[in-house]
Order: sequence, then structure tokens, then C-alpha cells
Amino acid sequence: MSNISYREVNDDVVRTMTETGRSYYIALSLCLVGIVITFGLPWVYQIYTGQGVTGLHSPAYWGVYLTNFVFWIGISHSGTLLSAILFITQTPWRRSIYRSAEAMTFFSVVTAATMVFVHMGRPWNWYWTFPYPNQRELWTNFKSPLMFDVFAIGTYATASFIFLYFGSIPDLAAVRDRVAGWRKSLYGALALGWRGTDREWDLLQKAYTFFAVFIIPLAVSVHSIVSWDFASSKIPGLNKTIFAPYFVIGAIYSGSAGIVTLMILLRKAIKFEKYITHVHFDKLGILLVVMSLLWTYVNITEVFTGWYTGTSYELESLSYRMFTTPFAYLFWLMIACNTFFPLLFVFRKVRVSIVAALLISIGINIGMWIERYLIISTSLPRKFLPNMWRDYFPSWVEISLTVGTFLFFTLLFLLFVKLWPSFSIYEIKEDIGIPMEKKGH
Amino acid sequence: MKRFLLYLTVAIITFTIGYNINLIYFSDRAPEQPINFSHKVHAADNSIPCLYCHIYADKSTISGVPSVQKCMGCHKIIKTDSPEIQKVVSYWEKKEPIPWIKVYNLPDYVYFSHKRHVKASVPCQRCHGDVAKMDRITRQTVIFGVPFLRVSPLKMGWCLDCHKNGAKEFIGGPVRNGTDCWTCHK
Amino acid sequence: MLNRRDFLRVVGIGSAGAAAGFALAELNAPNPARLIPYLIPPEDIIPGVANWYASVCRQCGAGCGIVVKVMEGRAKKIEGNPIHPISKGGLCARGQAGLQVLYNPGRIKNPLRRIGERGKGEFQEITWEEGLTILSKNLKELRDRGEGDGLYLLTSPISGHLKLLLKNFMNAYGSSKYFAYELINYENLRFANNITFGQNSLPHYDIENTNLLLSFGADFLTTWISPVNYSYAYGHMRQGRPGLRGKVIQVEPRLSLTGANADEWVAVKPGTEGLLALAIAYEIVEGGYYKGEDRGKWLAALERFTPRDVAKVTEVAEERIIGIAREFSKTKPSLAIGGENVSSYENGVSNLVAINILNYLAGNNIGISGGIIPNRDIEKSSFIPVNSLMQDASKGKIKTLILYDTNPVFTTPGAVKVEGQLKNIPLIVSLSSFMDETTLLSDLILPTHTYLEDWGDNFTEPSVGYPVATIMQPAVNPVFNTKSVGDIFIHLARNLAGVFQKEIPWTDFGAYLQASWKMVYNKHKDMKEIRETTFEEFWNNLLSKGGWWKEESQAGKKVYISVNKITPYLPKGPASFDGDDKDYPFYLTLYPHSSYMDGRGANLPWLQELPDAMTSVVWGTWIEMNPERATTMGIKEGDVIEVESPFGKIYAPVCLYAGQRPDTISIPIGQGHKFYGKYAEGRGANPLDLLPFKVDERTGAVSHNSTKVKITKTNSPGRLVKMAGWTKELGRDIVQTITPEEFQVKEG
Amino acid sequence: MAGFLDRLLERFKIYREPGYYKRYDYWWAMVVDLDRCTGCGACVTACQAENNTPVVGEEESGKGRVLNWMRIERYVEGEYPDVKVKFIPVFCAHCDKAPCEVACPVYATYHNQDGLNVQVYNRCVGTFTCATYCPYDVRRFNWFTYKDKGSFESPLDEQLNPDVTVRTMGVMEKCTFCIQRIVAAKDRAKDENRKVRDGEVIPACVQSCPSKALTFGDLNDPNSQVSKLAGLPAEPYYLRESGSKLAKISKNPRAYRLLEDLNAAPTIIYLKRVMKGSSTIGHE
Repeated sequence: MSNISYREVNDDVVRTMTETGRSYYIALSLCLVGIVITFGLPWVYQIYTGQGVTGLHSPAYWGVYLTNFVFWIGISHSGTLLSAILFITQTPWRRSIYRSAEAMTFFSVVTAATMVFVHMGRPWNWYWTFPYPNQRELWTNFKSPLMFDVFAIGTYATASFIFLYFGSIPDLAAVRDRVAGWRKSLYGALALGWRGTDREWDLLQKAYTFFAVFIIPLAVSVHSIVSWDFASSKIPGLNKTIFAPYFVIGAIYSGSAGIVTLMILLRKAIKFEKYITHVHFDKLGILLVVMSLLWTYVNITEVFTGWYTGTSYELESLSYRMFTTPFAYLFWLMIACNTFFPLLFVFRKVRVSIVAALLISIGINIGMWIERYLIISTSLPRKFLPNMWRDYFPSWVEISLTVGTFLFFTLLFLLFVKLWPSFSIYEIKEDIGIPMEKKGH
Repeated sequence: MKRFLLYLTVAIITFTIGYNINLIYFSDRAPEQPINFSHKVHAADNSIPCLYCHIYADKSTISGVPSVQKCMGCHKIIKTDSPEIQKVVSYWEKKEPIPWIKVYNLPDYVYFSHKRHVKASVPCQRCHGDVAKMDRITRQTVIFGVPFLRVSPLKMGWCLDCHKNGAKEFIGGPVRNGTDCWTCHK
Repeated sequence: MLNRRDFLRVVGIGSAGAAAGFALAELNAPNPARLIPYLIPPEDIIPGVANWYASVCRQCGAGCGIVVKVMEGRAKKIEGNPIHPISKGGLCARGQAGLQVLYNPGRIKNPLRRIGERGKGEFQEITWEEGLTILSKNLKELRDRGEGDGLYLLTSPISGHLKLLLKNFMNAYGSSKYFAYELINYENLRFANNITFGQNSLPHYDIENTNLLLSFGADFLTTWISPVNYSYAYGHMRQGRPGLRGKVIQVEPRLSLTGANADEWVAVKPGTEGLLALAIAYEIVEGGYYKGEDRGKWLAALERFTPRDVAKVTEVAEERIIGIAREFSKTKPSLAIGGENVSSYENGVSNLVAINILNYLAGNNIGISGGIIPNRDIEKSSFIPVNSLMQDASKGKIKTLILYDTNPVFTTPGAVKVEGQLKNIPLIVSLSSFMDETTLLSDLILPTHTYLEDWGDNFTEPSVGYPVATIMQPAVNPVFNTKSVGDIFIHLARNLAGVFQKEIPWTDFGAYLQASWKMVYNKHKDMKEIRETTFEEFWNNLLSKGGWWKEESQAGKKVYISVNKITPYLPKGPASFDGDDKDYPFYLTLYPHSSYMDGRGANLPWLQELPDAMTSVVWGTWIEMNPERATTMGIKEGDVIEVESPFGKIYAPVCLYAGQRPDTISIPIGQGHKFYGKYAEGRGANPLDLLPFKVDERTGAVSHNSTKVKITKTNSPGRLVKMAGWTKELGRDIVQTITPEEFQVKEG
Repeated sequence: MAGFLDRLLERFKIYREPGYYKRYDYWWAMVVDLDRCTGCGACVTACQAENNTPVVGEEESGKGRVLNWMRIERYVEGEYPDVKVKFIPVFCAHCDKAPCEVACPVYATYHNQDGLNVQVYNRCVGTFTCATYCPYDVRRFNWFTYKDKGSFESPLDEQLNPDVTVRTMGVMEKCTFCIQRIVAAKDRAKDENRKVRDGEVIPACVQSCPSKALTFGDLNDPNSQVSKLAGLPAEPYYLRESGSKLAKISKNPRAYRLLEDLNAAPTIIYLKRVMKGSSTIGHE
């Protein structure tokens, strides 16, 4: 990478923001139209008609919406967490990918949050879930895992946004100095008057390190808390002590795979092949293998201990998930996607193959979506009283909204690429080293 | 452009304010009743007690409006020449009830018992205002001839306030289980 | 920042916005609610406080006492009258749903006259005056032509003073053609009881105090005779007597709700229940449990029915027959009853006679507590085999047919083709609250009150060992422009004048009822049970209590059954079924649905959505099949199959049910309405379409377990809506049980 | 140190308790005698009539969205011809350690002073969590505005009970033990300055039961029908403790609580059915 000059870096990044091709607008408008069709209209329909338009029923009161929620929270996991961990461990290959990864975190949290509202029976009363003083003496229930969620996700979204923002300040300043018009005032405001003095760099570094340390336990706690939504119930298949680590590992796993997918698409889309190279996919591939093994281990633990309890509750729930059509297909597809295919990453050849990495990472994400779907939709229909057993399958509204979340995420990312320096200019420069001085010696 | 945005913002904000002012302070104004009945004449000038006409107030959840028969009980002889009384008579002769317009309305999900409140000797005026001064029943206090602010907002916070503190005047302490949701909701 | 002009503009726009918002809120303001006071406040009514009116339930013939909760003139809830001896405060789902009879959107709102072709459903609204004039003009003409006997009146089997009034009317008119019809009836049972016990009424089966109940196909907990009372009795028998718990043995091919609650289920081959009873009888006599002098005669009469022989026919093991016989004789008191399922075979009467004699042979359980307590005789029922009515119709004998509360088009076997026969009748008048299949064919529809709007009374049969009369009083004002049946006839009588005025002088049915009860009071006022000194007091008590009953049990008389007299009535062999075994391999047993009975409840949404007790199916017809048999035929649950008998075919989805003999399929009666309001129409199939027309000429009862069928899997669309997901408990100890032995020990 | 740990243990236990009342004014409970219950379903319709629960129609029924607050479960044991069918009515058990109560983020469901697990429709935002956490599957959701869907088509709406609100779309609902009847009885009792008598409150299901399988009353009162039937001493607050077993204090050998091991402390006490061939008495 050392043959790239600093100017080139600046140019490349600013180019992504200022030069807008027709294909970008087409993608953007497709996204917008898609969101209206797959997300907006069905949601309005759902709000107007009621949750009855979903496939939910008694006792399967949770379905695809919560699957999506957990999935997107999971995706959110890797970005910031990975960035923070790699930052603390001073891993050099972090630098060219972390900005997008952090953005991914923030956007997927936002996407996940939309699912909360979509899932609610009376979303117009959303603010009741926040504790605010009122004359009616109504308060929120801090014993509820959902209440933990409100705060965990709120904190996580805030923290990851700040983390993203702090890291971007020098770049925003760099952009500010190179653009004109409304952009100049926008980035001028965003850059908070960054001048690049030593003191500023020093403070930024300190703040950034602080957040990096802060965000690691936070990220772990967020997904633990999300898992407690399920694990603190009494329901067979959900009430598992392993769930918190299982979810955290699953989240990092799916998040990492998400990064791989995203990076491959991004470098292609904005022609950043020279910044995101085989090196990155090589390292990420190793990470995925490790996570895959961890995930498999936890998954086996979950299934094994459930099976070994020998209670009718666990056995029925597990056999419904693993050996009953159509869920058995999904289950074994998930095992294939999450346990077996990622093992191919053991081979360096696979790791550095962009196509293979893309396919496997997409596979992992499909697998992880299925994992969450199976956890919810094979546990609730098999609760304690067999008389109430009834299968759950999503309705067209739920499927449509699920597609909509992906479009929504894409839209956010498209806007991000255009409005935000999606690669860290100053850190890529660090990566390049100091060519001028080197030349001098 | 900038200016237009400003105007738009201002318009939206004031629109909302205007809408809500009406909703909160001016809704349920004294509607025109089918008969120009004056509480002032009955309750103040003639000192008829409330329960004489609203006979169910200490027996039931609802207080009840007097039957036409009740009206005619007195007005067969009293003030029969008044045009308003003649309206009553015409209802009576047509054997039709008088379609009064409801002023105090509670939503379906509220359980409110007049009986409990009357038995706890909460004066009617506490919630219904000084009806003895009203020619036409109204939920507003009148300041300098301008109707303003409702006597009772009939909102949950207002109810709770009395259940916690105000009740001391009547029962010497907060209402037992008075803040339990199902005390007032159904 | 802002210059003066801008500021003014902002102020202007701001105030315009505020004004617009204010105005919009004003426009959006909801219409004010109205406060409508009473014109004259009714005494005893406080708005917001419920009033309860005692009345009687007419959802089936049992005559349960009910109380109706009325608030502001609207019926809100029906509950069992806690002091009523039949209902004892309980009420079944059908009774609860009486409110939906009253407030059914499918009710006929005004009198109607047919304008289009018959059966097309084109009617014109007319006034009551017009409607009654049309009818009375027709009746007058008919009588003037000397064809008074051409007036036919067909009702459901009603009791009480309404029946008397109708009878008086018909007598005064000069017609003897007053008949009753209902699919689910107890005529066979009455007849059999007359043969065995010498009384034609239904006796009181004292399930409450019995220690062993041997029930042959009597689903007494859901539909048979008086389910609410029997349910109470059942509860009392099981747990109401400390240290004593009665046992129930249920003999039937399909495990009914009662069977599910029984301790033992004897899955007998359809049609052989009578033989099984005889085998038990044989064993009782043979085993020396019957000690009468005529033991030898009995043995001779029963010798063909040894348990060994009967075991082969009935597919019940010989030891089991002997065991039941011994247990039945040893346990005191014990009680054998024969129900709907048994009486609906072609040889229903003989089956019931065979079952009845068990009570006699096993220590004479008749007239004792825990056995059969006979009631007083009642007048001969006016029940008619619907075929004779149809013959009259085809011969043109029926000039005018008045129908009340009966729906023969729906409730007769398909082979009768009632619909076609009715075409021959010049004038059909339907007194009905609902547009049903029969009403649709009528020329004049006079909508009647439902039982919650009407006066009436009910003399309960069977009673509970003492006479019970229940008063029906209007709980609410009529919802629609309807009239009481009694009022219609009183009005007709007034229109017809002459002799009617003498016979039926009353102004309305309420007055008639009161006058009739005054007669009753005057006749009986010296009885010690009547404490009231004036009729007014008596009447008021009647209304507030809900009726009158003696409240003490009659000691029944012992009976003697002579072998010679009874022998000709005993079953000769298994019941015969139409359709040979080869082509039609399945027995078909139909049973009244626990909620819709013979179909009358199908228009009540609450009942449609009440899961069937055994299968949990809602909103449709299903066919119950043995799971193993279905598997061998490649039929899965939910598959729509074609059921074909020699007389017709229907389509319905299969519901697998382990309590079903492999050689039998069962279908509930009640769905498959063509016209009966939006909740019933086009839903499910009417299994009566499969039936031949077999009727016991002596009783008029239609046999609905009388054919064999074949089934074919089809690919037709159809759905089985089951509420229960899974019926296996999977060792989760959900419904925990203890054995009778443990129970005895623990209760000590 | 030990004292500190004890205190900690106490807090540890208390935190997860959903209740706020150490003692209830009344402790409404129900006893279901399975040996009397015939499974006829009268209670289900009675409940529907009393509580304005809508009829949802065939389509929605097929999706498992009936709104009935109670149901009769049926379990079939064995194969033909040795088939046993068992019935059990299941309603909200008003658990003293209700899983639903800790689950709701907005306190739309909580335990009130009468030992009732109440659902506040107005407060509900519809997260479904309570229904998901409920081990008995007794919570029902308003998937639609049933009024608009024609569930109370005129004049069927005349029947609607004015003491019970018609729930709006998007809120959870469930059996209330006919709280409107409890409120009315308490109102009456207050007029006469006394406590509610045993047998004064009869929920619709209990009232309708033809075989008298259901009994309702106050567990605080040792002389009430329920206390006697369940064989319980006065104020059996032991039942609220974690891991409490009904069999330990009940004098009735037939008494049990449904899924007692889940430790939700349900207030509905079932009496075992007496049945040949199978026994679950050894499992305690």
C-alpha cells in the first residue's frame, strides 16, 4: 500500500463523496421506492389494520419481527466491537475497514430499532416505554428484560455513534477543507473546528481510547441483554443459561460476516480495491473460522444439554427444531452455513478468494438469520401445554418488512457513503506510513 | 427557500398549539340544550337539592337525568306560561323523552361510580363546578363573561390527585387502593 | 435577524395557523352524546344497576330455569336460576347463547309476504295488520268452504299453556291437525317406557344418587333430555357425597363426552346394544341376581342371548359382559339408561326396552333413589312422523300449513324430500324468528318473539321426581317488529270472531297466561305446598322465583314387568342397516352436535366458535374416523372425504379420533344450513342428506343411525379448523389423576 | 458476614418477586374439581358472554387467534379401544409469581391488592412479552379492531356488558376472574360496611358450570369454600414462596397446581380426576 500518496488518499475519499454517478442515484431511488413498497406501505397497513396481518398467533406471539431485531442487533455487534478490540490491540489492518464497520453498527442498531416499533401492538404509544415523570404516576418496569433492552440499545446506539463520530472528526475536517458550497458549511459544523493541532490529536486519541475500552463491555452486555429477553422466560427452548454467550458469539460471528460482505460490495462499488486488499479478507477469514468454531461449540452445548435434560419440554422443542419439517431443513441448512462452509476458510486460498469470501459470508448471515428464526419460531409453538401447540409461519407482511429492513439498511449506507468519509483518511495514511520522510533517508 | 421554511415551521407550530388549545381548554363547551334549562333557577333561586332530580346519584354509578314526569311534577302548576316550560309540556304530551346533550363524558374504559363519591360526601360541585351559578350547564369557569378553562379536566392525573391528597377532606386520608388501576379502569 | 416585515409576516402566519388549528379541532369535535331520560321512570329500575328476570330457557326441551340480567332494557347475560330444581344455577353453552338468539342479526324484522317464486327468497315487508288479515281471510275462506281440516299446524314439541292455546284454537277452528316434530326426540323412549313401566312420560333418572350408571349411548352430559340437570347430578354422583363415588360405564360405538367422563367405555358394535343389554340381563337372571318367582320364564325368554353368543355379535368380550352384569347387580343402587344413540337405530324401541328391563332385573331399581323415578303420565304426544304429513301434502289434503319453531326441511332425512312436498300446499305460513330453510319456502312469514321477549310457561318433562313448572316472562321489550305466537293466535281468533271469541276471549297472551295460572291456583290453592293466600301474591312469587315446584321427591311406585308382555318387544337381532357390507363398509352414526343440537344453534356465533368438546373443531362439519383405520386407507387428518350412502353423499374433512370404532364413522348433525343467517349459511355439510327415511310407525321417531356408508378420499378443498394443537399429554402431568382405590383410601 | 449474606439473599429473592403486597385484602382463588368437570364448555361461552370477547370467525380461528379467555384442554390417552380422554379447563391462574408481570416493560400487568393478576388495557403497548412468558398460554391479543370486523354486528352489540370495556386493537387481554363482579361485590360490601362474603363473588364460568366443578373464593378466609376444598389453612402465604409445594400443606390428597414445578405459584388449584388405570399420585 505504500505506493499510494497522501493526496491520493484524500482524493479517493473525497471523490466518493463529491462525485456522484448515475448508478448511485439509481440505487438510491430504487432503495427509496423499495422501502416505500416493502416497508412503508405494509407497515401503514399493519398499523391501520392491526397485528392480525402478521402470521403471529397464540402462543407464537413472537415471530419474524423479533428475529429481524435480534439479527440486526447481531450485525451491529461486530462493527464497533471489532473496531474497538482491534484498536486496543493496535492491529494494523483495522484501519481501512473500521469506519464502515462502525457505521454498519450504528445503522443496524437503527434498523433493529425500527423492528421494535413494527413489532409493537400500539406503536403510537412508544414513548411509554421510557420513564418520564407524569401526573398519572405511571412508571416503567425496570424488572422487565425489555426495559433493560431499551436502555442497553439506547446506550449502545449513542455510544457507537459517538465512537464513530469521534473517529471521523479529523476526516470531516479534511473533507471540509476540500469541498465548497453547502458541503463546506455542513462539514464545517461537523468538524467542530478541528485544526489538527497536537493538543487536539492528543485529546482525540484519549477520548477514542476511552470509548474503545468502554464499548467492548457495552457491546457484550447489549447482546446478553437481548438474549435475556428470551432466556429469562420459562419457555423450553428459550430458557437457556448459555444464551448470553451464545448470542454474543453469534452476534460477533454474524457481524464479522456482515463486515466481509459489506467490504466486498463496498470496495467494488466505490473502487477501493487498493485500500481493502486480500490482507483484510485473509485476517477476517481467520476471525470467521474462529467464530464459527466457537459458535458451533456453543450450539452443540445448547442442543446437547437440552437433550440431556430428558424433560419432555426440551425434547419436544428440540425435536421440533431439528427433526420436524419444515424446520429441520432450516436447521440443517443453518448448520451447513455456519459450521461447515466457514471451515473452508482454513485454506488461505479460500480466504483470499473474494468470490468465496462473499458467498460464505452471505451464507453465514443467512444461517444466523435462520438461527434466530428457529430459536423464536420453534420454541414458542411448543410451550408447556401441548393443547396450544400450533405452528408459526410468517405472513407476506412480515416477509415484506424483513426485505424492507435490508433495503433500509442499504439506504442508510448509501447515504453514509455519500455524506460521510467512509474510510478513515488519517488512519489509512498511518497505514501507508510517511513516504516523504522515508524518501529523505 | 430559507424564509419559506421558517414560515412553514411557524405555521405548523402554531397550528398544533391552536388545535390543542381548543382540545384542552375549549372542548365540551356548554352546548345548547333542547330546553333552555337553568340550574341557577332551580338549584340557587329555589334551592332544590341536586339529589332531588338526579335521583340515582347515591344509588348507582350514574347519576341520572330527571324523567320528564319529574319535570312535569312541578311544572304542571309552576310557570306554565313560560315558552321553555311549554316545550317540556309538548315533550310530555308527545310522550317523548327530552334529548339532553351530555356535557360530562367519560370514555368507555373508565369505571366511575357516582354512588361511591356521593356516599363519601364529595360535594357535586367538586367536579361539576358551581352549577348553581350556571344558567346553562357548562364545564367552564367564566371570567369576565369569557368562558375559560374547564372546571374539571376529567383526566387521569386530576382523578389521582384527589384520590391521593384531596380525599383527606372527605375520608381523612388517601382512598383505599385508590391508585390501583382497576379501581377506576374497567 | 428578522426584519420588521418578516416579523409581521411570521405573526400573521402564526395567528392564521393557530386559528386554522383551532377551527379544525372544532370541526373534528365528536358529536355530543345524548342523555335520554325516562319519560316515566319505571319502579325498581336504577340505571346502571342490573335487574334480573326469572324465565325459562327454550334452547332445548329440558326447561332449565334461567335468570336474565337486564340493564337499561337490554339483556346482558343469561344465567341458571340458582333455586330452580332443573338447572340448579348452571346453564349450558346453548343456554348462555340465548342472548344471540335475541340479538341475532339474522332475525326477521317485519312480517313478510312472498312476492317472487317460492323458495327464491323474494319477500316484501308488510304490516302486522296486513299479515294477520291475509291469514285470517284465508282461514275464514277455508272454513267457509268446509275444509277446516285442511288447516295443519306443525310446531316443535312445546309444553305449557301455549300448547293448550294452540289446541284450543285448532279445536275451535275444527281442525284436528295439530302436530309436533323434532329430529331429536324421545318418542321411542316414551314408548319403551310405556311398555316396560307402564307410563308414557319420561321418568326421572336419578343419576345424582346412583352408584353405578350403565349408560347405553346416552350422551346425557351434552344433549340427552336434560343435560344441565344431568351434569349437576353427575357432579354430585362423583364428588358430592363424601366417601361415595358413583361409577359410570358407557356403552357406545363412538366415545362421546359422556363416554370420556365414564370410568369404562364399552366400544360395542353399532346396532347391537340391545343384544348386549339382553346378554347382561341373561347373566343377571342366570347368575341368580334376579330373585323373582318368574326367573325361569325370564331365563327362557333370554336363552338366545347368552354372553357367549352375544359376545360374537357385539364384539364385546364374554368376560366383560359377565363382569358388567355382576357389577350392575351387586352395586346398589344401579341404573341403566338407553340414550339417543341407541334409540336411533331402526329397532330403537326394542333396544330401549331391553335396557329398561335391566333396571327391573337387577333388583328393581325403579321407584327408588338412585334408580328410575317415574313421573306422572302426560297426555299423548302430538308427535307426528313427518312422512305422514308429507303424504297428506302430496295428496293435497293440506290447504294451509302453519309452522312454528320447526324446520322440517333441514331436520328430516334427505330421502324425505320435504322441500318438494311442500310445493303442493297452497298456503304456508311460517311463525319464525329466523329465515331458515323451511321459512324460506313459506308464503307468509309472521316473525315471532324469541323466548326472552315472550310470555310462556313450561312443564318440565322429565322432572326431578316432583312436578316443576317454570314461567317464561319477557325480560326485554321486543327488539324487532315481532309478535308473540300466543298473541298471533289470539289476534287471529279475534279476526275470525264467532266461536273463537268464546274459546279465546283474552286480549293478549300475557293475560291468557295469567288467567290460566289463576285457574291453576284456584284449583290447587288448598294444597299445603301453596302458601300464598291470594293469587296476586302467588303470581308475583311465581314471577320472582321463576316458577313453581313442590320441592319434595315422590316415592315412586314399584313396577312388575311380565315376561310374556315384554318378550315381543325385545330385540330379535342386531339393528338392520341399509347398504350391504361389501359396498358400504362403514357404519354411520350421527349424533346431535353438542352446541347446535339439530341445527338450530348454528346461527349463533358463540356456539360456532365454541370448540367441540371431543375434537375441538369449530365452524364446520367434520367426520370422525379411527386413526389406525384412516392410516390404512391413506387418509390424513383434514383430508376432505366423500361419504356416500345408498341415498346421498356429502363432503367433509376428516378428524382423526381414537374414540371411534374402526368400522364406524360419526358425523355431528347441525351444520350444512342453506339459509339460516350469515353465521350458519354454507357452512359444513348436513349429514341427514345421507339418510334413508326410516321411521318407527308407532312413535314417529326418525331413525338416524340406519345406514352404512363408504368413503372415498377426494382432493376437494375444505378445512378442518381445530382448536387443540396436540392431544397427547407427553408425561407432563397436566391432568393429574388418582385411581379410585387411592381415592377411597385417601378420603377414608 | 453471614448476616450480610442473609440480607443479600433476601434482596436477591425479593427482587424477582413481582408482587407489591405482602398480604392481600382478599386472595381470590379458584378450585377446579377435575372429577366433576365434564368438559362441556358452558364456562367458555359464559365467559364470552360476560366479558365482551369477540367472535373472530372461521378464518381467524384457524389461525389460532380465538379470543376466548378460557379454554377446555383435552388430552387423549391410549389407543382404541382403551382410550381415555381427560379434560382440564385452563384460565389465567393469577400466579402469585407471575412470569408475565416481570416481563411487561410498562407495568400494564401487575398484581393488585386482591391477589389478582390484572391487565390494564389502557397501559398496554403490545410487546407480546407477557403472552410469550406465560406458561399457561392464557393471554389473548386484540389482533384487530374487532368491532370494525363485524364481531359485534348490530344488534349483537346490544348484549355487550357495560361493566366491561370493549378492548381496542393492539392490546393484550386475559381472564380477570370477572373483576367487574368483584368490584360490584366490594361496592355492595362497602355500602354495608362489611367484608365480601364467601360466595358473593361468582365469576361467570363458575356460575355457569352445570356440574359445579368450579368454586371461587377467598384463600385468606379458612372457612371459604375454596379453602375447604383445597384443604388449605388460613392465609396460605407459603404457596407464594419459591419452590413451594401445594401437597405439603394441603389436606386434600387430590389438590395440585398445574405445572407447579415452574414456580409461578398459580392461584388456581385443581383437584385430580379419579380415574382407573393411571395415577400421578406418586409423582409428588
